[in-house]
Amino acid sequence: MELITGENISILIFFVGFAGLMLKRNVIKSIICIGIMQVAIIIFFLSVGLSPENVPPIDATGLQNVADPLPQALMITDIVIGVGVTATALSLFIHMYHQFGTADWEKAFKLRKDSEE
Amino acid sequence: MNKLKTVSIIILILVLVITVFVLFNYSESDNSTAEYYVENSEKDTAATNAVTAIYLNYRVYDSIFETLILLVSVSAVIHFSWRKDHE
Amino acid sequence: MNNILIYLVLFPILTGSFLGLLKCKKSLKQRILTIITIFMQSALLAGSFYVLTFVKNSGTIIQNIGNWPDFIGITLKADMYAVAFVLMSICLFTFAMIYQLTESHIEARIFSLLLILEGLIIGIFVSNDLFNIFVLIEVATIVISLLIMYKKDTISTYDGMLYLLVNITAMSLFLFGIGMLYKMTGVIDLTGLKDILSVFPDKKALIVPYGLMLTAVCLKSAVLPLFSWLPHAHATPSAPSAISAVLSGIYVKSGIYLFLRIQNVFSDVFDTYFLFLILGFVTAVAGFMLAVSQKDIKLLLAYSTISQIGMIMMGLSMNSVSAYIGGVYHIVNHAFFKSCLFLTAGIIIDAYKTRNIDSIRGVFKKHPIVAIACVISILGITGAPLLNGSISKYWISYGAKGWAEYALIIINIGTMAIFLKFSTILFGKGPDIKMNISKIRSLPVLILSVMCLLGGILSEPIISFLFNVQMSPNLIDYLEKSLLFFISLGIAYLLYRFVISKVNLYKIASRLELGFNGVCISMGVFLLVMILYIRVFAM
Amino acid sequence: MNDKSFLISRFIGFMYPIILLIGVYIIVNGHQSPGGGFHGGAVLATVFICRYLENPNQDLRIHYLEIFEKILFSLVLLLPVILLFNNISMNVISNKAYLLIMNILIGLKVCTGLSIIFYRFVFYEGGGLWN
Repeated sequence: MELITGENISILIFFVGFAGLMLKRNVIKSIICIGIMQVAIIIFFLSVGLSPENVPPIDATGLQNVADPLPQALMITDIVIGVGVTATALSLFIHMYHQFGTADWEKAFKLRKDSEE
Repeated sequence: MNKLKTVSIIILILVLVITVFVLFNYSESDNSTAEYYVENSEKDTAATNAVTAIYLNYRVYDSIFETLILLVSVSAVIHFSWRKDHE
Repeated sequence: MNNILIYLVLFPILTGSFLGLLKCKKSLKQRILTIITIFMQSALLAGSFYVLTFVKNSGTIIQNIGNWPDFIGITLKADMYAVAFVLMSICLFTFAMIYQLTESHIEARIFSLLLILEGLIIGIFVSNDLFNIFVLIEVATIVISLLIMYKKDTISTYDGMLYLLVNITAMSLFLFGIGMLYKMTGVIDLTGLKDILSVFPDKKALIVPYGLMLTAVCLKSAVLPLFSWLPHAHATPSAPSAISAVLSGIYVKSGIYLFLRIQNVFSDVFDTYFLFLILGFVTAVAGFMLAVSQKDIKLLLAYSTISQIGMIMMGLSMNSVSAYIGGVYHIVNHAFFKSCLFLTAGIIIDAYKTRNIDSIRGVFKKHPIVAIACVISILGITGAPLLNGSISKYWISYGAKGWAEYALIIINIGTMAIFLKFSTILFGKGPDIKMNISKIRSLPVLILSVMCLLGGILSEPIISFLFNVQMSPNLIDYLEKSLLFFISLGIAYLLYRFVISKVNLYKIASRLELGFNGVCISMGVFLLVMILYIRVFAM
Repeated sequence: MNDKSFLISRFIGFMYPIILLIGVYIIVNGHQSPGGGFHGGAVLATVFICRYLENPNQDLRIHYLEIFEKILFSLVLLLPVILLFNNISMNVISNKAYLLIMNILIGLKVCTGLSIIFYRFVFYEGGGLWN
């Protein structure tokens, strides 16, 4: 089976985003990495059972090898969730930046621990 | 210590990717639900675009929570972008 | 009334979104809010009782929304456990709202968010569609991250940011698992998945989606390596105590409920009971060790939630019916006494204006009602005889085999050590500050503690009412267990007297806390360990 | 702050109706051609963003938009509950009308939501001075 399919690429991108989450200490980069994982999931869903000669599912009641409409509908929901989550996370980050003065996870963590004592 | 941490994480990620690829050989599914949507989405919901038929008629329960998430994230943004001189 | 399940979910969300528009004078606003909440909660209670009786005599309701054929639309499924949890969460939300009504400064927005959260939690308990559960949990995450940081003066954005980002990554893993499952089976519905998976030819391919979904669910229900985000989210200074009661009492339970549903779906494919038995025990031990070393009251309660969840996880994965029912009944009991403890902690913090456990003393003298409620719920959580904690712990240990029995005793001793430390705030001579606690404020707390008492005394009728199962503990065993209770109480007292109050555990505990990268690394390691364990042992 | 630049306002004056037209087109026949409420709403939100580019100092009255959004949400919630869940007999015309109305409601709601988020970000974070 050929190697470059939608699923394999999306798995790679997903774990690239996951690695970014683990390695990067900047909060904005973590939010971007979550966005990358979101995109990987969307690619994965859309390439379920996809072949080059698929026809878009519009006005295709009798046709052959039509693209599967269900993942596309689910991904509309997932994109809007991505928008909502990123907007909340960014506005929260601005608040956090003004409170702690740093965009670094470790520094913010130390500041919060000192403020707790 | 930092160097060790990054190297170990990169190894962890590589092992994860390899295991996912190795274990990921599977049989394609005879996708019965997809055929149903394509065949009679025009009949049930009078929408030529099957995707709109799904997210507005078959799975409208999801779309309700879809719009709810927008409403809640808007009120979250308004709540978090509070300014000191606003009160 | 065939689609009552939909109304149960959507009705609070509709009133919640309208409530946000309420802009009027303070006294008028308080009256309107009380009327709306009382009307709403009584309607929901009546609806859930109707559904409970309906399910009791005619089996689980499976309802396709819009009556499409089987796996086409979204189906809602209300079986015995789901309806019991819905009833539990509705009456706990009622107490949280009554408590919130007596707050000094009332805003309509917090009630609208509470109602929306209530509708979402009922939706999570009742839904039978994986993608729908994913959407509901995402909306609940954003609502909770807003509720956690509600008080703007003592806002702690770090905990809220950590909570939001960790939960969003967990749910991305969950969605990736759903995608893989959909690719293999073409179905998103849980019942459909269960039938297809039991005859699925290639079991090896199922390991990765199962591992991904389990990591996400274990993070939501705070299993060992993945729980360090939970206590600070539940006990942030900027979260009103009604919210932390709701979070710790109910929302964590939706994580465990998800664990139940996914284990149920994958039960004929893999058996990971042993793994979760160990994970539950280790979580419980880590939970009570960290709880004992906390200085902040609410943090102590939040960490003790984690140790209780560890015990529930053990009960659920002991592969015996009585332990399973014991675990589920402990979920219900834990919801009651933990939210009662959180509400009392809220009252005490408002009265004493401090959260440090060493500087609060003499709660008994100041206001005895709250102290009595506190004592009853402490007895409940430690499993004193005649209280609901002892019944559920009795059933979990009834099903325990071999080493699990002793593990439960160790966990119980740990819980007692925590609440010995917690009960030091009750006795002794407190600072003479005037305490004006409005009667209505201590009402919900009192009713909750009475419910803990009732849950213990008439436990057989309650279990048969909630779960349709006849379970009556035989007397000799129960007496032996209560004897064991007093012995372990003595051990816990000795442990507390000589070890805990001497060693400064706080320094050790605060070093163990993980930052955001740490949680993600533990998520990756957990995923890898899960996949390898299933591949080698549980095939 | 950044004052009005001549070039942008001339060009936006020209682009403004075209974006509006595309947005409305995507929303209205969402059930025939690829598109629908969510996509069209996002395109319509750019109309509000053009308004910000037009005169960056003028804020949007967020309060009314919020009320408008909540009313739209309750309509989006009530319509399927009334029509679909109580399985009223729906022929072709009423189905098409239902889809059209739902698309328009969702489109307007997404447009108001995104523009509120945009204005809130611009005026209270970046633009508005945070002392």
